[in-house]
Amino acid sequence: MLNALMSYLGSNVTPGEANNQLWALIYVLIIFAGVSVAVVAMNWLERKALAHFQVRLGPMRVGPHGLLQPIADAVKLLLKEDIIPAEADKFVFWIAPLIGLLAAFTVYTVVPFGPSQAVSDMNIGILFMLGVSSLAVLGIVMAGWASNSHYPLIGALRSSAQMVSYEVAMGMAVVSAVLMTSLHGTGLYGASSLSDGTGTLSMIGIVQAQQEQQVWFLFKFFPLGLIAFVIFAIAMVAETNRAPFDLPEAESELTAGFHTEYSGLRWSLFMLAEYAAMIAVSSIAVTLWLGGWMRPFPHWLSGSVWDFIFSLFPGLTFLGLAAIAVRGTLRMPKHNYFRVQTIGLGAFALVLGGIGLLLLAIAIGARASSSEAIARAADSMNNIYWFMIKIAVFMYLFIWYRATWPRYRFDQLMKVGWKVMLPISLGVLIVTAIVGVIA
Amino acid sequence: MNPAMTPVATPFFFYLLSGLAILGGLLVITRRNAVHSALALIVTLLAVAGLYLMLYAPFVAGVQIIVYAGGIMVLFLFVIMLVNLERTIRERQFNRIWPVGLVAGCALLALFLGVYAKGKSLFPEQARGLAEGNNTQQIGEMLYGNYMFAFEIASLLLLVAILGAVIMAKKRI
Amino acid sequence: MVEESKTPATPPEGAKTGAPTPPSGSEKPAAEVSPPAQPSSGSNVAEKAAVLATSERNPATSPATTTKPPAAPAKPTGPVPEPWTAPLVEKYQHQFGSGLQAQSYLGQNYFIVDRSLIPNFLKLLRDDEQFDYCVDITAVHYPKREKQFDVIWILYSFERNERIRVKTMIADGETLPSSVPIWATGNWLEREVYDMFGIKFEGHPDMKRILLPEGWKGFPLRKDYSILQQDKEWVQINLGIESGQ
Amino acid sequence: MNEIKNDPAALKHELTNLDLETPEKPHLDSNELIINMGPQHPATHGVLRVILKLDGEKVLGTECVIGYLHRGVEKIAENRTYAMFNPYVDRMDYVAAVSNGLGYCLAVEKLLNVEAPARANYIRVILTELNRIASHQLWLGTHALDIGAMTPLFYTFRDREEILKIFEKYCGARLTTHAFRIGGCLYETYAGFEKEVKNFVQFVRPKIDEYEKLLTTNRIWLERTKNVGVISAEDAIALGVTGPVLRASGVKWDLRKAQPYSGYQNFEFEIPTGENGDTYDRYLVRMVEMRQSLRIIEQAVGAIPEGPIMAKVPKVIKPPVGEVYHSIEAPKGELGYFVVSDGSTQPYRVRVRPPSFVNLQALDIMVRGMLVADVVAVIGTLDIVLGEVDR
Repeated sequence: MLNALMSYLGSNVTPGEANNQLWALIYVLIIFAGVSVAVVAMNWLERKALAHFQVRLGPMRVGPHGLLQPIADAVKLLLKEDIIPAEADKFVFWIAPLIGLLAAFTVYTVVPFGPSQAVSDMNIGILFMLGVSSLAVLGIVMAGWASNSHYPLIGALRSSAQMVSYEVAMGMAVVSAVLMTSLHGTGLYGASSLSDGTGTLSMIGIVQAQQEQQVWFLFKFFPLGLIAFVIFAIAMVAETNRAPFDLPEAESELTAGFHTEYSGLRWSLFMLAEYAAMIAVSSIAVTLWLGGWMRPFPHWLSGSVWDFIFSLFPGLTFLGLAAIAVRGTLRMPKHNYFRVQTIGLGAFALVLGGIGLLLLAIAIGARASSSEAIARAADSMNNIYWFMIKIAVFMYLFIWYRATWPRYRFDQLMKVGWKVMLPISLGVLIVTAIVGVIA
Repeated sequence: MNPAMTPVATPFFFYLLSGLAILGGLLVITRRNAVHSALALIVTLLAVAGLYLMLYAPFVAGVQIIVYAGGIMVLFLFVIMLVNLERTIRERQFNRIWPVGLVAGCALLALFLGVYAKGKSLFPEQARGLAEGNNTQQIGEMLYGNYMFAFEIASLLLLVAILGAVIMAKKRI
Repeated sequence: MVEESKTPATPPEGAKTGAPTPPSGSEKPAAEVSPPAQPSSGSNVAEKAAVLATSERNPATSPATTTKPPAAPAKPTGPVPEPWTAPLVEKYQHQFGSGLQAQSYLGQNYFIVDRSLIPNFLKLLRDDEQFDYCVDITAVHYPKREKQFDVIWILYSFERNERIRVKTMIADGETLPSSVPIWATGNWLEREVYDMFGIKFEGHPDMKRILLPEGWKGFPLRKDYSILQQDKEWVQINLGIESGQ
Repeated sequence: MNEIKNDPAALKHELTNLDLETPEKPHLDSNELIINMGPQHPATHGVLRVILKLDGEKVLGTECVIGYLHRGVEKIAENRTYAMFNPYVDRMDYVAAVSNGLGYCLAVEKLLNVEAPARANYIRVILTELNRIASHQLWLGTHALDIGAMTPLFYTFRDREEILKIFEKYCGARLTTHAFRIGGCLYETYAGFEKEVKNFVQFVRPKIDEYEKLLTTNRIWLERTKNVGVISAEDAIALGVTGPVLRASGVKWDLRKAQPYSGYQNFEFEIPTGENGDTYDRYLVRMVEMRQSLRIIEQAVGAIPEGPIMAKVPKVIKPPVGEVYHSIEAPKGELGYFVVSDGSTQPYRVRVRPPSFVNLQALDIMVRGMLVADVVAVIGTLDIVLGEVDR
């Protein structure tokens, strides 16, 4: 057992490839825990950011600045009574959220946090991700059907129609990105001397292709990459029923859409699935267009000095967060009612500061000492950090959309999906192919 | 065979997946509730996708999941929900022709037994090359290489089908 | 036919919250200096006019009918509705003759019209006189009078920026032709008049109650419907509470 | 025996005028679907029940069932003295209580043939216009929320708070203010009233630009409001619709200009009108109205004359026998009072002509052929308050 554990440490291949089930299991557990923590953090961030958009404070009472609010919510949802409607279809009602969750979490087996930091590197990575994310529709449709009442059924039909139609546009955009992995073009764009290597569907392969070509696909074949990225960015918002496309849970018409009849833990499973799907879909976007775990400007500002500077970023971010927490503790009113909260926030600041220092130490250690272990640790730290920061940017976008946009009406939503997004994504696909071969 | 392709505890997974597939198939025909049978069908399809993976055809497995589980089954569920089931149940069931069904079933069974008895000799030798590494590429080359013409005709056929559906739906709106 | 014995002033019974029958005769303000022969309006109105006229001529006498001791000094007599003369009035005066009177009170002009003129007079006002906006249709209940209800149309013309009222008097149980074909806004307004007073309008697309529940018995805004009264039976059936309150 | 009756049979009975043969049990096959929106529904601004007859998403017909909030205000009026009835009036359109009070006081003053002094008129104009802005702000917040934009709600309610503070300082109440009395105003303006109102005007003007920046050129807002709930000028006049809804259909008519009351003639302000009477035009008209109200307030606050704030009105109000109809331009439309007096201390009959009640009647025409999501948007744009609809 132990040597299986240690033997893998040296290899720079994903556990799946190295056929090491133990490490694959460990990775799966890490990802499960990581995504759940991310969902909790996302829940808090969404409420706080939305509040500050809307000139209010957001949760302040549970824990310092509402930090314990997500935990309080989770406990509340666990304790809440789990009602199953009278003539509901028990079995389907029970399995629907599980399918939603299954679809949301299996996507993470292929998400490349780093060259070797992924559960397994399937050579059909992106295809697998799209396939599994299309399973989520089944969960929603079944939830709507099992609740056995008008509103959830209409909500379910609407959201599944929406997801199916935006999946098409999403697929086209993804294909145009995959095309870029192999086609380098010869004339105007074809700067690199790489031969027309065979493209790849595997996520890690795609990022490595971007590394080799020293360009993010966002900027490759200039306008095309950008257009495909924009199409994907809009489609992914519609895919997860968020912000301007959150019609199925439009409070004002259909009460709460397909999960009206759910309550308690079952309802929280749906919420978990929604947030997990959001993170999964933005990780696809990051991998395909924003160069996955690559640090920004790897080739313009190349060289070990720049590498070192960029490797300080993780530490500095955590120290920045710690500074914000410290400022929060200092500004906490002196009344002894707030004493517990100040202590709590102070401890949280310490933890953040500790992590920051640790990451700084790793970065400096990798620079100074030449021991291979620390260098690998620094590398994986950087990779994971840059990947997470890019996903964080997408998460913030999701919240920003929710604060500013009103909601699309259902027919407009479908019109945009079929009459605007699909033609453009088809066009981008065709032009990318042509440009790749000729230009 | 490069190490990456050493099968992963195949016998256990094989029996598990095929068992699931058979169980799902049985459930499809025995369940009274249409949605339950649709669910069972999804389980079967996913089990078959698992089998493809074990045959080192990940691309086919991926397509199986997308096309069947993600696409067609959603259609099935849509139809089951939108079509008013109470009325269909009241309509006349024409299952008095079960003897014909039985005969067809036995013929199929005989075919399977025949194949099982003959064993490997039925299949041409070279088909068994394992295509793990570049399964996607191989399919791509074949599909767009020497079977290009057939592929185009199939897509034309699909186009006709879609147009037919739209016209039928259009008439009513 | 005009003079009629003075109706005995009804003593104000019991607590104020009791049935609020109006303390003195109906307030019909149609007191002209020389009461023209009112063919249709009830005798009570004329009697009212006579009483006011007398009190007008010699303000010194205390307000006539209330039996309360005349504690308050003789109130300076309020404004009195004068006849309203305008080209519009002339035109219809000779066209409808006795069935129509035009008066103005405090600068607000109104017609008092016989019940028979109703549908086409209003149509005339809308088509020829551009009174294209029917502000309101309402009613007032005078239990003492022989023709108990005043039904009032308040009309407004955008071009002439002028507002007039058309009033007609109908007895209890009589119906009126609906003015929905003339102004679409009449639909809900007439439904409310029916809901509150029980005056039905023929030709109304959907003559049923609008504010009160469907099976409610009784018309609240009639004077004989006390403020605490409720349709106990409906309440028991639908809300299942025994007491009215 | 008293379970809530929403089984289809009762529903069918109720839908007599929708001329539909309701299927024995409404279920989800291809033909029509009857959906009950309300009376308890987040988007119906109070207890309004709209029965929607749908073909899929398209609305074929609607029927409004109202009366859930009917308190019999007109019956109460006949059992209260003139002054005692004043606070009841605020409870009708609780969002624009000051305008209700103004309308009632003006009607009774006309009956008494009494004119409020100049100072009282100026105070009345300032408070009524502040109330108009508050009412429009509340409308914008809830209307945008119905269509999905969450943020304007918090902006508008934060700014509306300033107005409510001024009301509270002036007459002690924020919402149902009972600020005016028959004959003028009871309370003198508190010290610093003019300064605070001036500060408010400076504070709110850029805020209105903020709302506009958020919504006016917002693509999805345009898509959800353009050509939604269209009503032509002729239909609007025929249906007796008044206020911003009528002006958005192109009819340039505002009672403050057409028949000025309580001193409106000595302020200049424009009347905004729209062209095609859709939800977007109504939104634009109300935004311009807010700015015009600010202009009026600025002019009024600068020139409040000295002098008494209460006309000579007897302690016990006993108007002479007679009947009077007087109406004002409330934020929602023409709010009229038809007061009949029989010479006693209690009104013989008070008829209130509520703008929301009449405007709501236009819902059916505006929504036919639209989708369910638009019904919500149109109810929002009509700016109805159920307290006033049911009285």
